[in-house]
Amino acid sequence: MDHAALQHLAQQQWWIPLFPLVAAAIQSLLPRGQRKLSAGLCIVAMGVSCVLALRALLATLGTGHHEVERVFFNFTWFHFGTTQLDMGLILDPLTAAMAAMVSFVGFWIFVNATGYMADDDNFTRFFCFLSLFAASMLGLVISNNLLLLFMCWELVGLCSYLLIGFWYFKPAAAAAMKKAFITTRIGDVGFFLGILMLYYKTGTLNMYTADGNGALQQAGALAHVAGWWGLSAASTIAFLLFIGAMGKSAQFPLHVWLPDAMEGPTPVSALIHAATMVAAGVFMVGRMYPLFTAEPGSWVMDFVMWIGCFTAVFSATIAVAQFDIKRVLAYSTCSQLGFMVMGLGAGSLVAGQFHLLTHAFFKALLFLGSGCVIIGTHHEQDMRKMGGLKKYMPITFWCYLIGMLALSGVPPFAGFFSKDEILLETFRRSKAAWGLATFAAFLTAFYMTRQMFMVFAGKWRGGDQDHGDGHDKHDDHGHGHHGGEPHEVPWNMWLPIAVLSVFAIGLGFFSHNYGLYLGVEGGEAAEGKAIVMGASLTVVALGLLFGWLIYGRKTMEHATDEDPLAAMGALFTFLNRKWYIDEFYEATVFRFTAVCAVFFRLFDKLVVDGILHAIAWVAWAISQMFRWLGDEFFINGGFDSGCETVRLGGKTLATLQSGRVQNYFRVLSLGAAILLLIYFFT
Amino acid sequence: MRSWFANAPDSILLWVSIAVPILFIVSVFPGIFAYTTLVERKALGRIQNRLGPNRVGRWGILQPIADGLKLLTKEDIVPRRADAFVHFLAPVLAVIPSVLLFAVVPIGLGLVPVDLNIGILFAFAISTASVLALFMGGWASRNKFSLLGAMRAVAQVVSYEVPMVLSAVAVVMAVGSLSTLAIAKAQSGGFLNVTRWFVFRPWGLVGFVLFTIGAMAESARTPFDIPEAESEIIAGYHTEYSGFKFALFQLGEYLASIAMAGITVTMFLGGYNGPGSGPGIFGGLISMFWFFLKLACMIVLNIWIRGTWPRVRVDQLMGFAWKLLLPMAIVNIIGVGFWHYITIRPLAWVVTTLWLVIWFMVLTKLAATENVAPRTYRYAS
Amino acid sequence: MNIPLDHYLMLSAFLFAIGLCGALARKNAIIVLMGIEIMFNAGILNLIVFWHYRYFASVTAQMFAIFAISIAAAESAIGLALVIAVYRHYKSVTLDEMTSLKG
Amino acid sequence: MELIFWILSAITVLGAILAITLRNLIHCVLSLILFFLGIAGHYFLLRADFIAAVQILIYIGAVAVLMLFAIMLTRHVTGDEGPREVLGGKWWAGMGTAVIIAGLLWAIIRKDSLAQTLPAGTAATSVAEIGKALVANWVVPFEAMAVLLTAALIGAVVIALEEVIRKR
Repeated sequence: MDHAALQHLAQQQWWIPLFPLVAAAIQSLLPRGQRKLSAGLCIVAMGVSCVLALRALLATLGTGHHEVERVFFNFTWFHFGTTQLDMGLILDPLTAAMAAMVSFVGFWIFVNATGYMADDDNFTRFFCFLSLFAASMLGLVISNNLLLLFMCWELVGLCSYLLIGFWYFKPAAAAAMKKAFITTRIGDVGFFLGILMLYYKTGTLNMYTADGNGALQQAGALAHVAGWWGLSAASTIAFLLFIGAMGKSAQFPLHVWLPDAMEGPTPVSALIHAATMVAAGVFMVGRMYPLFTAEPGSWVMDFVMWIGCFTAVFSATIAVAQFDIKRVLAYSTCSQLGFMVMGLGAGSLVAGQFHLLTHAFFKALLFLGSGCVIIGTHHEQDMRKMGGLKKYMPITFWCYLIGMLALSGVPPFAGFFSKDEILLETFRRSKAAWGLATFAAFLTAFYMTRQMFMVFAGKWRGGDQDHGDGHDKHDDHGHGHHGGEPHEVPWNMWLPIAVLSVFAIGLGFFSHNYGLYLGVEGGEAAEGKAIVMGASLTVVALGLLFGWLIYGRKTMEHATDEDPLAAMGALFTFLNRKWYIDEFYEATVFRFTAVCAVFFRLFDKLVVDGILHAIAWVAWAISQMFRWLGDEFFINGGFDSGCETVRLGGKTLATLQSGRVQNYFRVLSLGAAILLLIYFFT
Repeated sequence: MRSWFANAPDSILLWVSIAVPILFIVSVFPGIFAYTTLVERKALGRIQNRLGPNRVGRWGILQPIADGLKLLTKEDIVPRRADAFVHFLAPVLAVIPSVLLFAVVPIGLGLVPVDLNIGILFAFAISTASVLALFMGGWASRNKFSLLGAMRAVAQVVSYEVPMVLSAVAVVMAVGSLSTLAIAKAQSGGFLNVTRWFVFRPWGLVGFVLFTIGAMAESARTPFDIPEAESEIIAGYHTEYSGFKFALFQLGEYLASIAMAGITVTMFLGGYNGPGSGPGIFGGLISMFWFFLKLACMIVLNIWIRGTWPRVRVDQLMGFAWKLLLPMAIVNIIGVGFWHYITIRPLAWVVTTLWLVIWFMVLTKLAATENVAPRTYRYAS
Repeated sequence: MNIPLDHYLMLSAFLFAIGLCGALARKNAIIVLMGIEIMFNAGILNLIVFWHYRYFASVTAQMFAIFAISIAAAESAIGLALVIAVYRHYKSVTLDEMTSLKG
Repeated sequence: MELIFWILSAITVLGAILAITLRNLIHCVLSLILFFLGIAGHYFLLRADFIAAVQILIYIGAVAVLMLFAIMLTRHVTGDEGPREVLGGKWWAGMGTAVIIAGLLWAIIRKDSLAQTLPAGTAATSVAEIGKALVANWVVPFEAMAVLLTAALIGAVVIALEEVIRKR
């Protein structure tokens, strides 16, 4: 495709988010009974978006040049006095691939959701939010302007808030929605600071402009401008932006919201974990990559890598000890996001972004699969009460198996290639990080095997009585009948996972092409390739083996059985309670706030009130003293009135806080008058 | 004649140019008011199958004068505990805004007392002020029914003000000016000076209907006369008025109604435009003829509606304004936008008409109140 | 028209002072709100006066006046709603009787 | 013209003074309307026609009516027994401050060289210009105002409704 045609296509990019957006707008007005219309509208809109995104993808694929074809279209949004605010759309390989992925995966998630939510009363509301969610993510992907990106970013946050708390009548869901919103908001502060600083330093929020003065085009120049903390401006901005990405993509200190987000309906989890919310952070880092790499040798890249690495290992360990089927997947998402971030930090845009794409497919597959399992077992989420589902749900089983193998990194599934690429890049950058990441890969294989055996192998344990463990968070909406035989799900639920599993198998083979497509040279250096590949193959094999040894040879008999790993004792509890991170926050941040509150209350009570009371008390004490010392008959009256005067003084002081609006106003205007006097006589 | 004017000193010209319109307004429109009452009584009589006034003069033609004399000579009663000053002020203030309204009504080609560049806005601003007179009258009488009537009047006028102004916005958008003269001018031309009247546009028709309803409600005419509903609150805010003060209230109300009719004519019915209107003395006279003819038609329309429609309930009144008229006025504004931006006329016709019709159907369906329980008649069943 | 600028400024200063006096000295909440409205109006009058005498070609002052009037309208709506709410609670609109925040 | 200015000023000041001194609240509001009218007249005199119309429309048509309603809703409907004590306890503070501010403003006006400025050009700003400015360069404040008014509308309703909801 020639440049002019691409340019035209870039101008038309806004159609992609428009369709889901319009669908959401229409659905917000639909009556609750219009379930078919609502779902149909949503799916059709998403399908159209998907077609458009694929067309853009094909167009960028067809360029065939070796250098990156990047077209953008900027326009003025509005004037603000003398300054103006711009908006921009972009079409480059990064955007095109991402938009195609989001719309495609989103489309199938929507299809699956029609089955998952079939019994819910608020079906139309759900699809309205879902559509808006997809629209804002697509808007984020196509924006060539940080302001637009930030707006869509916040919209994504809002939609996740609404969807996580979709069953807001459940206290856990209501808490989770708030947690997600507030935690990501902490990161957003950093992001916003980064945007402000970028605007301050470059004077524009457009990433690329035709005259070469876009924010990212100036990254090289920014590397020579001083920033904060001894960094260059570029690195400082990159650091601040990365804080935003940490919140959104659930990196270590700010990861706490992601597992709790499981309180939302499962399609939402799939959407959040695969295509939209968490992808936004990694995508943003990828989009802003020139800023990250502008200053060679700054610690920001190392910081990014180590955060990613730590998150990868840390969440993988937690995932080992969870019993909730979705929670295992949630921590695995955290871990995989850690891999992506680590890849980006290690200096490879291609590795991080490619893993984002492949991961989106198989994680969506896994989540939708777990949704199928949950529906098939009548809203059961505790893996201990499953088992033997292979017999009852064969299609789900095979698709889930593919997803699991892809996530574990078994060749030739997609996860193997993308993860391997990340490990290779990390190996070049830091051997220690590589070692940890390989350990995380081992854990990944292990906990996925564990999950497979617990859910699909052995015999059906759902008939057992509840054992009140506290882990079972049933969805007690709709028909909450437990204990029936599991059954296969309807076609609109298994078809999406079947389609996605095709991609989970095949997508990995394009890793090399993707690198070329993004216009990044290299990736062919053989140094360490054999070691890395050998190591990762070994650990994956080990992971599968251990998984089989511990969970496969002898499957659980009863839902009340101890987990074999529980033999590890305190360590297992430690992992099961997620390293006590929530408790840690509870003990530090919340406690700190509470202590502050108590302190200030005491301050108010002791110091402010105390001074007044002290005045009165001293006066009272003095008067008492004199009463004892002096002759009550002679000087009683005099001292009484003296005390009275002092007490009145205290009272007078208290009346400053009279609670009368007008008194405050009077003082205010008196102050104004004094200011005027000063102005007038000087 | 002309040369005499030309030679006259400037100050005299100034005063004459100020005095003539004022004299015209003060003399002609109260006359129209007087005979409107007569026509109204006659027409209502005809509708109710009776004769109406026919004793004073031939066909009762002197009836208004007799009425005026009667009211002038009647005893002026002020309730003992009333707020005498406000009680006195209210009827006076009721007339002033109504007269001021005529300042921006063009009664012929170029014949407008003041060509303000904010003409329409001025009209709305002034007409809002009239509600204060009603309120003052109701409050100062120190009578429950007066006060209730006043409160009803205020609520009603404030509610109907909104759709009325918004339906006028459509016209203002189409013309691009707030001046009444410019609005009238924009409707000249076309076949026989008729086809470009705004009422012959889809949005104009909707605007006309909305505006007429709003104007009727604003001057508290039946079917929107709940502020003075006899069966409920005696006579509303003018329960305690008699004699000439009562006459002033009536005068103000009718003048406002006539002025609003004049503005309706100007905005939607082509103003002074009609076959034969144009520049020059003759064309100007014809233009005046058309204006007053249309004004008469609007007045008759008002009377006709009054004679044939039952009074609405309070909740119906408010629901009608906020649920149907207001959204319809907003939809109409968007319709004008379509009209403006679609340059292919037939397409614009189709799109605008469809837009308005569809929304009208949707809104009428949404605004329908079906949850009102059927009325029970305790002693009549 | 040859009225000096300072006539207008003095007028608006007077009005401002009158409004301030009303807002400070009267006990009735509604009158206090009225006093505030008077002060608002005095300020807006200043905007228009300076526009007329100094920046006649610019549209900025009128913009400010429009926005100030809108804000004043919003403020009085909220204020009066508060007065009504307070009245429901205390059965009074006398400001001196509302001393819940007394320290 | 000067005569008109003096008449208008007298009306305005009179209205303002009456508005804050009368005992009867309704009379206060009526005087306030007089004051608003005077201000609108000043705007006409200063050739800000649009602002004058807006002043009448908003202040007299909306704010004053709102105040009348507020008075009606916060008193016994027909009985208008005046407040027992018109002035607040610290009335002298208010008076003193107001007088100081008035004097100072006066002095500042005398001090600055504003006295002999003559009116500027004659071309009035047309309504069309104002409209265009509102939706072009001033669109952000305009939209912000829209949001503010909506928020105020909802807020006012919520505040005034609160007790009713609680009773249910």
